[in-house]
Amino acid sequence: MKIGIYPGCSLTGSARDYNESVFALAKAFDIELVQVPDWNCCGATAAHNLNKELSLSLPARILATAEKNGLDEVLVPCAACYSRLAVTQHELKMNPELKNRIGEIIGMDYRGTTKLINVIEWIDAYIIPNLEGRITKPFDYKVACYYGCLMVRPNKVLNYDRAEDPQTMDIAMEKIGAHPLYFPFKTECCGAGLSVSRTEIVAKLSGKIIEDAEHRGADTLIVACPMCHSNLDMRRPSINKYWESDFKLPVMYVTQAIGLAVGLTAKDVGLQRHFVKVNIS
Amino acid sequence: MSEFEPKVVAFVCNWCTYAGADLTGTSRIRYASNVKIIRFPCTGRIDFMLLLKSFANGADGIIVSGCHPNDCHYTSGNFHAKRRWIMFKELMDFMGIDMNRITFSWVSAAEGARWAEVVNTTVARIRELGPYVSYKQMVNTAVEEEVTND
Amino acid sequence: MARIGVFVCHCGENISATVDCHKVAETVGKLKHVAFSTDYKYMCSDPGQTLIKEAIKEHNLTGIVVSACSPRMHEPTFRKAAAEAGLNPFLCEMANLREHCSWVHEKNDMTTDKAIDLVRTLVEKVKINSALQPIKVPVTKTALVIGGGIAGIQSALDIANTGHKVILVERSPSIGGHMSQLSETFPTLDCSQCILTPRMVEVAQHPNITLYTYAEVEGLDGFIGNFTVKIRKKSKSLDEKICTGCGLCTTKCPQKKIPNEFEEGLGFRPAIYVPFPQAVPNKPVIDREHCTYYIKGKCKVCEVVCPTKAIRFDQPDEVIEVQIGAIVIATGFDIKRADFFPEYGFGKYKDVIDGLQFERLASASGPTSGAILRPSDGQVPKNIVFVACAGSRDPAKGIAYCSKICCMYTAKHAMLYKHKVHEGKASIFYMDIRSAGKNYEEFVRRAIEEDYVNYIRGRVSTIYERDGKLIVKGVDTLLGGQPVEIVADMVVLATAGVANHGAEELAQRLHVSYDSHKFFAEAHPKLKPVETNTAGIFLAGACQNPKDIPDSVSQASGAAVKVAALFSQNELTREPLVAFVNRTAPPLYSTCVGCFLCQSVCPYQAIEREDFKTRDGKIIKTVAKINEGLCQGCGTCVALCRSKSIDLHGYTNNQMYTEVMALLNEY
Amino acid sequence: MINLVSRADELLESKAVQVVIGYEAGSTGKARPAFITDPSKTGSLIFDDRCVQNLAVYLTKKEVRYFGKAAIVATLPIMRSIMMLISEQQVFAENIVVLGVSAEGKYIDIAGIEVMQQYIATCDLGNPAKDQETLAMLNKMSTQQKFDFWQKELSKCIKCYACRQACPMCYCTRCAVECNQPQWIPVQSNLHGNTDWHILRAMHLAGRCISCGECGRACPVNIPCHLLTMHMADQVHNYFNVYAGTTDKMSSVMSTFEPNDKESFIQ
Repeated sequence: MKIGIYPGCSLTGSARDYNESVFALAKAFDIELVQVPDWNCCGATAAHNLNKELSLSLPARILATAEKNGLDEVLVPCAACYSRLAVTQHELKMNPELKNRIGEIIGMDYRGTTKLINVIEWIDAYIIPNLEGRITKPFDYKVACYYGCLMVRPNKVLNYDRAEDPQTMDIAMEKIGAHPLYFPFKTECCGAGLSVSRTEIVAKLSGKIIEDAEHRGADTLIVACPMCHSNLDMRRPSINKYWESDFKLPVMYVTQAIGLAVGLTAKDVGLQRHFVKVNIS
Repeated sequence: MSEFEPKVVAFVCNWCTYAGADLTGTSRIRYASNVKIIRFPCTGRIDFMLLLKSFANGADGIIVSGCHPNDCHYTSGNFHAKRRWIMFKELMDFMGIDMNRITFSWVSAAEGARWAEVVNTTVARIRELGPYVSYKQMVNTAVEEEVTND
Repeated sequence: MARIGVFVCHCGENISATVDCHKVAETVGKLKHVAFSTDYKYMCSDPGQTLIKEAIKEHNLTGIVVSACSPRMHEPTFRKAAAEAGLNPFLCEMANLREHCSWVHEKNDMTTDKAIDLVRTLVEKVKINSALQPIKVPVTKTALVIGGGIAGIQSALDIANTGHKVILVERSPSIGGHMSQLSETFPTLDCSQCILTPRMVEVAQHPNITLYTYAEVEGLDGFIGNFTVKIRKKSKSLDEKICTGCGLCTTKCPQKKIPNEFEEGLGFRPAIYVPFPQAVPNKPVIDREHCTYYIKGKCKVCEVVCPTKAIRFDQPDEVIEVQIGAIVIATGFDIKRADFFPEYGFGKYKDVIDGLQFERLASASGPTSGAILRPSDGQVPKNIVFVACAGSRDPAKGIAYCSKICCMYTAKHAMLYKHKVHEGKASIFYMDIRSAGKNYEEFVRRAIEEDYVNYIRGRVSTIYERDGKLIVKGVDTLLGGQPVEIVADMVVLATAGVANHGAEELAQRLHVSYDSHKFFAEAHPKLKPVETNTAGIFLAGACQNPKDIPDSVSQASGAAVKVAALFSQNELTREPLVAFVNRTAPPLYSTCVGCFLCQSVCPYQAIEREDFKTRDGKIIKTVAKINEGLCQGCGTCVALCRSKSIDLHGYTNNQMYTEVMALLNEY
Repeated sequence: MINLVSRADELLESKAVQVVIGYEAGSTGKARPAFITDPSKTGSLIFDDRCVQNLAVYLTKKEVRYFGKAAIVATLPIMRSIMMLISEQQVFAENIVVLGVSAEGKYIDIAGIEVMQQYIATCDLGNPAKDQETLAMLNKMSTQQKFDFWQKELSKCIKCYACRQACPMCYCTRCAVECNQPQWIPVQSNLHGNTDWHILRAMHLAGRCISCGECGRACPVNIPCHLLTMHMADQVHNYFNVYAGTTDKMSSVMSTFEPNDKESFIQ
């Protein structure tokens, strides 16, 4: 089984833990992940505010490269990259003129045939159906699944899950023995890109998410987006400072939780790289 | 030779464009007298063959006009007409018959001034294009052939 | 041999100022078959008309062309004059020399030439006009009203009071509709039941009204004045003639836990039930879906306790066919339920309710006897939030329109709450307050100024539960987009008004059009808001779009007048400008080959099938046939018909062709 | 071939049909239509590259109907013709058995209209590639060039109406061209009459042409008149995203509409 993967900048930098867990999980399930060769920046999150053509050309080049290399299906673990790629695919599909224009800009043949999947779709399609008999350590924890914004919106483009109340991650968690909590903050804003420029806003917004999850008795937050993870995990000291509290709730990637359930070690899935200590193994 | 005066036939529906042209009259807005109106109940009634007949019989230009979409007195006649004209135009373009000779428009019963404008721009355009010879030539050749055959 | 008369009108100087009328009359007079031609100052005047009439008689004219103003103005005048002189009115044509010629052109030879061309064209046309007879259609003077809500009730009563028979069909066990569920009504806060029930009783007792409850319209055939409707009377499992409506069965029925539709799920009812105490008719029906006997094969408690032995478990549905002349559709509307809103919890929070549920809570006859209590725990909510425009005006939810009634009923709800829970806090999130209506704005001001309802202009992004409270997150756009968070005990969503369930199927059965939201479509948005595109079928109330009670009642009365007008004559007379399918000698019968593409092009379902059969009944050929009662004469089928088998009286292929030829060719 | 023959055999033997319409080898080496009513003669049925004629045209012919229920050898264009004929109520589904032949010339079992519909849905419904190329070339010409091209072609027309006779969709008992009140189309085979006739034919086939190309093949003077109807088919798909002959439901493009049909020329 061979599937393309577009890592993007996060997975090679701040979200190495995510990257490690995705690859470890793939390996455990005999899936070969092939990097899109010579990949470039997806343009997130700045390009579409600056220059529309640029913001479409960057992802189009990635997609065209994947097409050229025969990668029919490409996994995009980073939610921001996924959003940019999917939006580009959608816009160019809807507007053939623009498609031709972008094709000229990137100087490549872009057809738009690549099937993009986010990490939850990937889990849904390739991991969950093959779970039987593989769970060595049921993930017996109360979890709050946090989807964020980029994976489910804009609903018109992605048409994935119920945008206001997504379920797929909760269902996946149930499959590995976890107890997903009723969690109304699952699609609330974490502060996203303001992480760099306005940390106090991130502290406020991400804090709310953590506070509610803790209040409901969660053992861990489950995420599938490097940006959400860094806001909830790396920014924890500033969150605690802003909220004058001491939130200890760990934040795990969905791939890490599944990895642990199927017997991978904490190190296999990169748990040691987290800022907030994860007392789950 | 006197200046070329285009012959323009207008096929209009009774409820919108005919009434709109009435309003042009009651508003005393002047327009070119080259156009002559034939009244139909609805644009849906207008047979494409009538357009061809007009060209064959010496029309230099044609106006086809009815109610705006959604305003049809019969609810959908103009929508059917629209499809018909889309296909007709495609065929004429494909056969090299000049569609600049025909103006398709929607003119409502309230658009008296617009009717004058549609007529005037059409007449001006046809004047510029000159007499429509292609179709007439075809008819003339036919007549000549018949004569020689006899 | 045609003998055509031409009458050129000067219209005072309106025409003669730019057109040389005398020259027109003279030139046209020389044309072949023109037996008489003259010009005159005012053709439409009495002497003018007399001139025409005398010429028709004197010259034995077979057709006339009155060359004057627009036919849209005076065609009826001159056709009537022709008829008075013994000439078939459809042998009179008008050339439009005023609006289309003299008023829009300069005075010169070209203008006069154009006038001549216009007259000449119609002379050629009128030569091949046929004498047409008006179409007469008999009228069955019984009306069908579909739907027994306030609109249907009003229409039925109004029609019945003009002395005509009415059949009122209602699909639920009682008439009354949504109005019977309401607690109080805006802007007067009078009790809904108090004003409605007398009307319901009047319907039941009216000698001209036949009421079929628990019945549905299954099919419709025919055309204006002559419909045949098929009505399915669902079995009530009960002999209504014997039942006294004592209600003993309903108290003894062991099945008691069926969500009560009338109470919007806030209460329960038994399997044999009367929907509400004031129901008309006040006799129970058995809900077979939930009745123990129908599910398990035994029980029959109701049969045992019934003092008159009225229960009939094996009673079948009955399908009846009735002849009617007109139909009023008054099937009402429905609302979106809370489970339509993912952001508000997909209906999973018990204390997030919709407007109709609130009506039942506030109603003195409701499940709480009028006390405002939380459905979850029966506590009085201290802090209540109303969300207006829940779904309405939200293209992302597929509902771009305004539901019209929510602004007013939300204000009413907040008021009712404040009147019952004096110390409570009521907030309303709204987009705009639309209170156009008599005393409506004053009503809203009262809610704000006298009952201290907290109006917040902004939308609610999400509602979630925490520690038994509902957290309502929204925005206050008047405070510069400041986020607002309210910890509420109860939330009422003013959900969008939508087409009633089954509206689309009914529209298809009745062959009337409906819009993209499945609301019934009116024939013209401004000038024919009560008519549908199908002649003889009218609309009343919220089946057309969400409406409040006064609007529904007004439209219902409007529809009733349309029906009464139709019933005021024994026969309908229609202009014979309708399509027809040609006939030829056997074995062809008609050049129509029966592809029936014309059927899909006809906006009026006027094209039917006609079979030609041998003597022993074998079908030789099936061709199209125009129903003259339905055809409106648009002629779209004529232009579509490939074999030229359909034609249109007044605008035949031959006439239109002749006009084109005459207009373009020299004379 | 075995399948086709044995199936035809079986149908005639069991009297499920009274005639099998297919192809047989003609005396000049071409394939010709065969109407087989005797089960012992089904062996003469052939199917190969020569079998291109659109046999559906016979389904509406009185002489063929006379036999009774028919089985018909059907390639994709024939199947689409049958769909059109059913949707226009000229042929009744219960009166016909389809002996399907795939693009590769293999027998395919078409057990009913739904199966046929599904099969058609899997096929490429555009014009044949060769014709599509010619269309593209013509479309590139200037208006005058196109006019000249067609005038030259149409001047050859002898008004024999073979194009009409060969077309399964031209089943009218009286064609509009025969209508003389009014005389829509000049009777003579001159340039004017010829042009009007071909315009009329193309308009009448708009949304109904299934791109079999039979009219062009039937033309004795080699006018590529199939390009006219194929161009219409192309444009119908372009504008309305519809291919003719994909459903047995009444669905003609010219007798239906969408309120948002796109055009750019109506002012």
